[in-house]
Amino acid sequence: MKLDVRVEEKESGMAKVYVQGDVTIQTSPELRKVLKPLFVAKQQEIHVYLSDVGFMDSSGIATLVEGLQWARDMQGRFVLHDLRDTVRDVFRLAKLDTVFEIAEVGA
Amino acid sequence: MKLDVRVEEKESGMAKVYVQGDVTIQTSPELRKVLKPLFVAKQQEIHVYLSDVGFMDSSGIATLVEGLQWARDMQGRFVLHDLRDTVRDVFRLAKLDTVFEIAEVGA
Amino acid sequence: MLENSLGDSGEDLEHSQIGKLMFQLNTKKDCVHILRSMVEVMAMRAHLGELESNRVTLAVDELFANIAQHGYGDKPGRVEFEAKLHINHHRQKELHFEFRDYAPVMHMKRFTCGDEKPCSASDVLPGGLGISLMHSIMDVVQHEALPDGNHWLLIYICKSDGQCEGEES
Amino acid sequence: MLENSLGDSGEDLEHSQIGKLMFQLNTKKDCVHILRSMVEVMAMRAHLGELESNRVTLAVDELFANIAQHGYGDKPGRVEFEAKLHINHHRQKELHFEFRDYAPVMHMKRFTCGDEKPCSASDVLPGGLGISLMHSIMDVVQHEALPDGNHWLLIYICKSDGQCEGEES
Ligand SMILES: Nc1ncnc2c1ncn2[C@@H]1O[C@H](COP(=O)(O)OP(=O)(O)O)[C@@H](O)[C@H]1O
Ligand SMILES: Nc1ncnc2c1ncn2[C@@H]1O[C@H](COP(=O)(O)OP(=O)(O)O)[C@@H](O)[C@H]1O
Repeated sequence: MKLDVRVEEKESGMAKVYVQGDVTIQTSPELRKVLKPLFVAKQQEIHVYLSDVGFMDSSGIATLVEGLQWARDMQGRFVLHDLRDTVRDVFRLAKLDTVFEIAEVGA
Repeated sequence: MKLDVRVEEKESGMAKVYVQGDVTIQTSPELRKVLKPLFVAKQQEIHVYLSDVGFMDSSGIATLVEGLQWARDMQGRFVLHDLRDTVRDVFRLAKLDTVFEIAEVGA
Repeated sequence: MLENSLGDSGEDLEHSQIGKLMFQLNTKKDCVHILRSMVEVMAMRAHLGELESNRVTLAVDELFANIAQHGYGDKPGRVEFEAKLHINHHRQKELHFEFRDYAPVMHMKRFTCGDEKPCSASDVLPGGLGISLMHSIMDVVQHEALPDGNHWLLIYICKSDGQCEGEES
Repeated sequence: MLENSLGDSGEDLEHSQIGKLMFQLNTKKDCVHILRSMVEVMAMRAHLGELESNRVTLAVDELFANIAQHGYGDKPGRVEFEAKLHINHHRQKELHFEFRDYAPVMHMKRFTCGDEKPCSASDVLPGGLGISLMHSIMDVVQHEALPDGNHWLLIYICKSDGQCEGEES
């Protein structure tokens, strides 16, 4: 019910975002609030870790799609890590599993 | 909603029980089913690990109380480990926090 | 073992009120949490696997989100929700989810599918990811405009015989 | 900011149906999962801390368990549940939980406390751990015998001003 989002910014222009909880219409604004500033800062890579996300709905996906757009506009990399089977299945259903860069487990 | 209970039996007469999920009227019979055979086997020590239990109600506590009774009858040790704050609070409310042997974190 | 036939409509797995879950909630967004646990319980009663259960939960979540955001424009509003398990004439298990809202009547004509023919993910207007997911998961998405709101029925037919034909209780 | 006074009974935090959560369920044990998520949502709206929220959830769970086990003897039965947030005359937040069952009337006389005076953990008959926990957590435990069942009201008064007096959205 609560979403925890934690950011680690590296000097190298890389940011790691750790997400914990369900990403739904209730909580996706919090994820957006954390990602937004990263899109304006001079990042080259944003890595989002989703191992602690058990449920994600279309509002969560829509929020991550903004990361895709940022990556295209800024020639950056927006990478999703450690998707659970249930979450990966939703990306597949949305036909977005090939659009996003989804890292292999542990990468 | 689902309860996972896993047992490791050591040759030394010691059994470790790992519990994961909520222990409620719905799920406590499963915990009981696992503990029961340990009470008849020749164990001297039973250790129950509760770090993955976020919620426990009186049916869960009642199930563990059977372990206390076993320990008294058989001069065995029945030890609870890694209680979360919420679960520990319920033991306190029930005035059972001093009756059970509750190991310090990491013990 | 399933004796109470309900005539043409097949059989409800459990009698009358018992077995149905009914819920009246407002569209405050924190209610998705409750909705989710209700759908999870129904999915478990139908013995769905983890992925299937997650999909059904998602579809119900998306309809609720739409009612909250587009129907009620993010202001709190009343919603009645009902969930039940049903056996159809082919002896397949079906999960039925119904919503009743009192929001302005929605015009489904804007969608190219759904009311009569099933939708695939690509059938739906761009931007409508939620609606599209819902249609691609559910076997039936029915909408009925009422004088004072909307009635929605989602039906999920349990797919894999092995997974769905277990005993419930 | 809380304008709609409801006369003598104080104020409901949100108007009429909206803000209330109503739930009709059967006493199948898997429903504790749903009940728990409903209480968690209400506790969050009242800005309770983690321990407080867990206690309130426990008390509601215990009453439901008793209705299911002792009221209905573990057979499925109908229960209506309602949860709401209320502000009393001392401007404290209260969480109200009501159950209505259609089980045999329960005789609370067997308990030495509860209906009129509050219970402490030691007041209650031996064996009654659930009932005792419920009484030690809740500020009011009211039982009313009806011609065809029971009505139960649990009231929790939010303890710590700091934790409970926040805004709800
Ligand atoms: N209950 C509803 N009432 C009115 N319009 C709706 C309702 N549900 C969906 N819509 C319309 O369908 C569109 C697509 O919805 P959806 O797939 O959830 O995408 P999104 O909500 O992200 O726009 C919405 O933008 C809205 O115009
Ligand atoms: N809804 C109810 N209807 C009838 N009797 C009840 C009800 N709730 C509780 N009781 C009685 O109160 C006793 C104590 O209940 P409880 O504290 O839950 O302990 P337990 O359920 O473990 O016996 C029960 O054994 C039962 O006899």
